Amino acid sequence: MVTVEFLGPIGKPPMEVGAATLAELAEALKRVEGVSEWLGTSAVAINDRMTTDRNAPLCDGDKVSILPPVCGG
Amino acid sequence: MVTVEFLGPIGKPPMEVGAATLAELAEALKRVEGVSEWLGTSAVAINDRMTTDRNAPLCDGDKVSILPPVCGG
Amino acid sequence: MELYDGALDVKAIFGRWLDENHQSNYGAYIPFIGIIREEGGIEALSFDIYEPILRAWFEGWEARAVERGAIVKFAHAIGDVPVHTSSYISAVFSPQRRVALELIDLFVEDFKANAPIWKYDVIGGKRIYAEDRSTPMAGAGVLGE
Amino acid sequence: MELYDGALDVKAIFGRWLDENHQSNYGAYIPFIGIIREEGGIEALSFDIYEPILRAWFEGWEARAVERGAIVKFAHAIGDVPVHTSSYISAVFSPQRRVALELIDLFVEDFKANAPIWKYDVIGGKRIYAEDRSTPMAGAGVLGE
Repeated sequence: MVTVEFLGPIGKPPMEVGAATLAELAEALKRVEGVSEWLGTSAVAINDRMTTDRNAPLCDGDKVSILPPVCGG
Repeated sequence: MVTVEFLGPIGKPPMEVGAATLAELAEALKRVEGVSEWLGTSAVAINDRMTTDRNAPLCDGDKVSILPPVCGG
Repeated sequence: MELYDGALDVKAIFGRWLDENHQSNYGAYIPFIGIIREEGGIEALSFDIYEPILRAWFEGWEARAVERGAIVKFAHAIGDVPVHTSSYISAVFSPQRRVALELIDLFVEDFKANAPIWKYDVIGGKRIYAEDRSTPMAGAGVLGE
Repeated sequence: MELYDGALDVKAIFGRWLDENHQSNYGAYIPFIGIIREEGGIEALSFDIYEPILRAWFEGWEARAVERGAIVKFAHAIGDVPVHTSSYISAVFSPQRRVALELIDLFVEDFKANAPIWKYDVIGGKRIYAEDRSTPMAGAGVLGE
């Protein structure tokens, strides 16, 4: 199981999901209401490192963060 | 007669010169030691307005300023 | 990197950064001060920050600045920041004018685009995500399609 | 436009400009602070200024800034300015970040190139024209040849 955190305006509590890669996690999150619509514009970090690799493997206990569009300053 | 002021590092006191245009003034200043070497790199103002016109007319009482290379900041 | 609850004390931060580098022999110091504009009926803006990734982002910038002999600084607010007060200060110190002018521009623009910070309008006490002013981070959409 | 004898009081000037524009609804304030670097054995830099043409130059810039909804400010020292102190502060206030970042760069570079200010190294109490760092103003050479 990995823990998925939804940052900023997504406003969802963390979820535990079983997934071996980011691609598998994407399949699972697509079906979650209030989350699916953010996937196309959100960036992703595994254990606080940004990644753009859909094939990145996930291990038990990993933390995946979903970062929606930003506007600092 | 016009009054010619030498600014910054030229370090000369003002001179009174008879000249009807900037071109005539240039002829006169070319022969002044400690001034001639600054002419090629200096900008010029007549009565505190910058000019790049060598044919600019000069009137009695005009003030011509010679501005050598700058470095503000 | 400095995070504060609510509006920044601009003069204190500006002055402290100046003092800290007093003997560092930098020739140029350029701060960028972001101030909340009164517009669209807002009483404040509000900010969420994800600190671990913000820190990593900033460390990348510190390394890039050092390569050019410069240093970068920033302070940002968390939570509500009333109009006419400051939510954000960035700064560059550099021996050279050109490096400082180039870095402050790149740094501020990349901050806007890639720092993990979320902005909300505060109107009538309600917090509304500033969706129209927000942009996907570099590499966004990995989980899309 | 503010001219001072000797080093600038950076914090006072920075803070005053901030306060003056507190209610002006500008979203970005970018000061550029020039600090005298210790190099080449100097104890200070020293400056001559020709005020009438400096004022005209600055009025041109004020007009250009207004066209973009912004304002420009500057303060400069006259005479000796010791190392590690400030001789020069410029600033831009603008509603928009991009305008402010673009203007501060153009303004500072044009100041360097065309403000009628002459710089001298002060070494052993002697004032030596900084010829190698000085550049002819736009339109220089009218009296040449």
